[in-house]
Amino acid sequence: MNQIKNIVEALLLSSGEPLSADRIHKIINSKESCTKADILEAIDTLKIDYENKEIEVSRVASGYRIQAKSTINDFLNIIYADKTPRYSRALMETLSIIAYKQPVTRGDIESIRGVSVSSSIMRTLTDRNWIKIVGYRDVPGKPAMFSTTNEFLDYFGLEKLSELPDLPDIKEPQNLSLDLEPDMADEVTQVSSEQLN
Amino acid sequence: MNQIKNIVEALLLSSGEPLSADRIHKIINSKESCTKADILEAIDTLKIDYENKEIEVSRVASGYRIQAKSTINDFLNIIYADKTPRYSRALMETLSIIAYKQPVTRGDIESIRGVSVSSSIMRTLTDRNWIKIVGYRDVPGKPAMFSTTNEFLDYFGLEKLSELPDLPDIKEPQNLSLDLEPDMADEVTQVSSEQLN
Amino acid sequence: MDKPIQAEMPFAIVQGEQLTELPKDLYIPPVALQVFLEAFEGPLDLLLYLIRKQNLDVLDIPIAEITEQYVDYINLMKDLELSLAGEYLLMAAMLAEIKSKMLLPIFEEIEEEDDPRAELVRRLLEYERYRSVSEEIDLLNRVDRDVYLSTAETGNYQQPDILPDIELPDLIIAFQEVLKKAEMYSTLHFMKEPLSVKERMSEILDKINGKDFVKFEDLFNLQEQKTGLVVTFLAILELMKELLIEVVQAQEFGIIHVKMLVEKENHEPN
Repeated sequence: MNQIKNIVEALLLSSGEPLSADRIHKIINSKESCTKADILEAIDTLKIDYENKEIEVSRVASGYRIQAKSTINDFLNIIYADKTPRYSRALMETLSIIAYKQPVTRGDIESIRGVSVSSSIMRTLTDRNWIKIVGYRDVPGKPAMFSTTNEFLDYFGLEKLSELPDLPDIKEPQNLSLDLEPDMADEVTQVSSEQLN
Repeated sequence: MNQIKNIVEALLLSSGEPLSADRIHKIINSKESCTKADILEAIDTLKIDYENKEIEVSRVASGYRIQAKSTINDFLNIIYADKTPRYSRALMETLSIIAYKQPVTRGDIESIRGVSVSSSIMRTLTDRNWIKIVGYRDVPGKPAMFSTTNEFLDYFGLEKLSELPDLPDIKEPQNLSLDLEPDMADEVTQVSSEQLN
Repeated sequence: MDKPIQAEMPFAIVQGEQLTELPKDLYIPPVALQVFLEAFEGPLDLLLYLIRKQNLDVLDIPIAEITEQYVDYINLMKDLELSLAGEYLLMAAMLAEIKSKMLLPIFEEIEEEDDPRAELVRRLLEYERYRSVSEEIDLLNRVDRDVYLSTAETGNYQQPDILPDIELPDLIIAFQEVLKKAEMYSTLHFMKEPLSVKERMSEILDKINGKDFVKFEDLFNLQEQKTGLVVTFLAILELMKELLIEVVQAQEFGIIHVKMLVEKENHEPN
């Protein structure tokens, strides 16, 4: 059992990407008979082992990974000084629209941002494997529809899309002084037509 | 002391590059007072800690790093086997044109696909021993003519080219014939030069 | 004519004095201003900045004021010869349109119509939602900035050189794709002859010769495939370029008419 824990640890450290419990099970089981429960137990034991250490097991969208605890970020910042990639506001806005409204076309993004989407931003997002084409919309020109990937969630340390910050509520332009009444009238009409159906 | 060992471990795991004892000492000493002897002792203790694990501390030219023991190499093979690369559509199309239309020049392939053929595709196919140069066409520039090889047939378990499946239900464009006669291939060249005019 | 003059918004205050236009003798390094102006992510972003800067309510934008300030910025960018994205000019036009609609006398019936600002407000609010959430996402713990992954080298492990596998059906599918594409090209090639632009130009000239005006849409034969329609359109453009015909539209969204610039009879000797 201890042996399985050690293999899981070594695999998580050397796989170069997060590994799900299923995947770890498949990999180890191909050589040494083990159950998925063994894998989950090994991961739990690792978590306990690491409690007093400066590393931790974290769970993200594509699986488990091992990372440094933020308590030693001050030291690591010295090593990584200035190597942190920066992303422009335009890129973050584009990425946010794709994340919350997926699947979206470039046209959708453009109509929200009010400016054309630069190809270099889409390429950066694709190269980083944060977005991918998931289909083509059935309208003239068959534009590609983009969604975010698990790697996107991994990068931001999330397990699923629902963990993203809440999108602020729409402040309804109904409050515009001029069209308060017609809107109320519309609502009444809708209700009555609904009742008819 | 235990704390220093844990920081050294986390730094070695997360630095992304080997760290010398001097460098580790400088980094940790910037926040927490310690001696270089403390660092060396921490590394020695880590080595003992890892004896039963599947990772080890190794010393390389630029310092210390943590690596997986070779005992888990079999598992790593499985992880990397899942990452089998795939050939691009451009390469597949190029190969199929050479297979069905051989012998062809790069110009022939370009005029059929409507885009230029990248040198890296031709190199990949040559490196894989799937295509070879079988001669030079007697036109200005003496372009090389490519054909598929016996290794190509072997790869697909075919004995001869005529065993390549016929393509049903596709209306044959007039300037593209499935015949493997060289004079037909010449026609392609003529078409492409017409298109240039 | 007397009319109240609206005070211009100063864009800078220097020693207590408000500046409403760039002093001619003041040298601002173009790079500095460029950085400032390029900080905007588009017309919506710039508008939100103008509105927020003055603590105005997005839901009740003083459109005249904002339009003026917006245009000031646009002009500033133009003065500095900064390349201006077309979207900025489009927004200026939209603001002007809203402004003119708001100036229309309000009759009872019109009062019940939508506020001309509604669409702009909707877009501003929608954009602001994503802009603000993108700032939150920017603050999430991310790899290489807030989270450092722990990895072990695979020092004595030689990653096998794996070559991609292909199956025979993959190869056949690829060639079918090639054939489909080639078929497309050959069709175009084939169409080129019967539908040459030159020929179509003569047909159009024949059609409008001797008539005052011909309706633009009458020049198209709807029985034709798309290629045919495109050829007709190209022919019309070519005729315009060669100054043989004139295309006029009397009013916005009105019928487009085509007229010969020089009557054939006058043009031809005898």
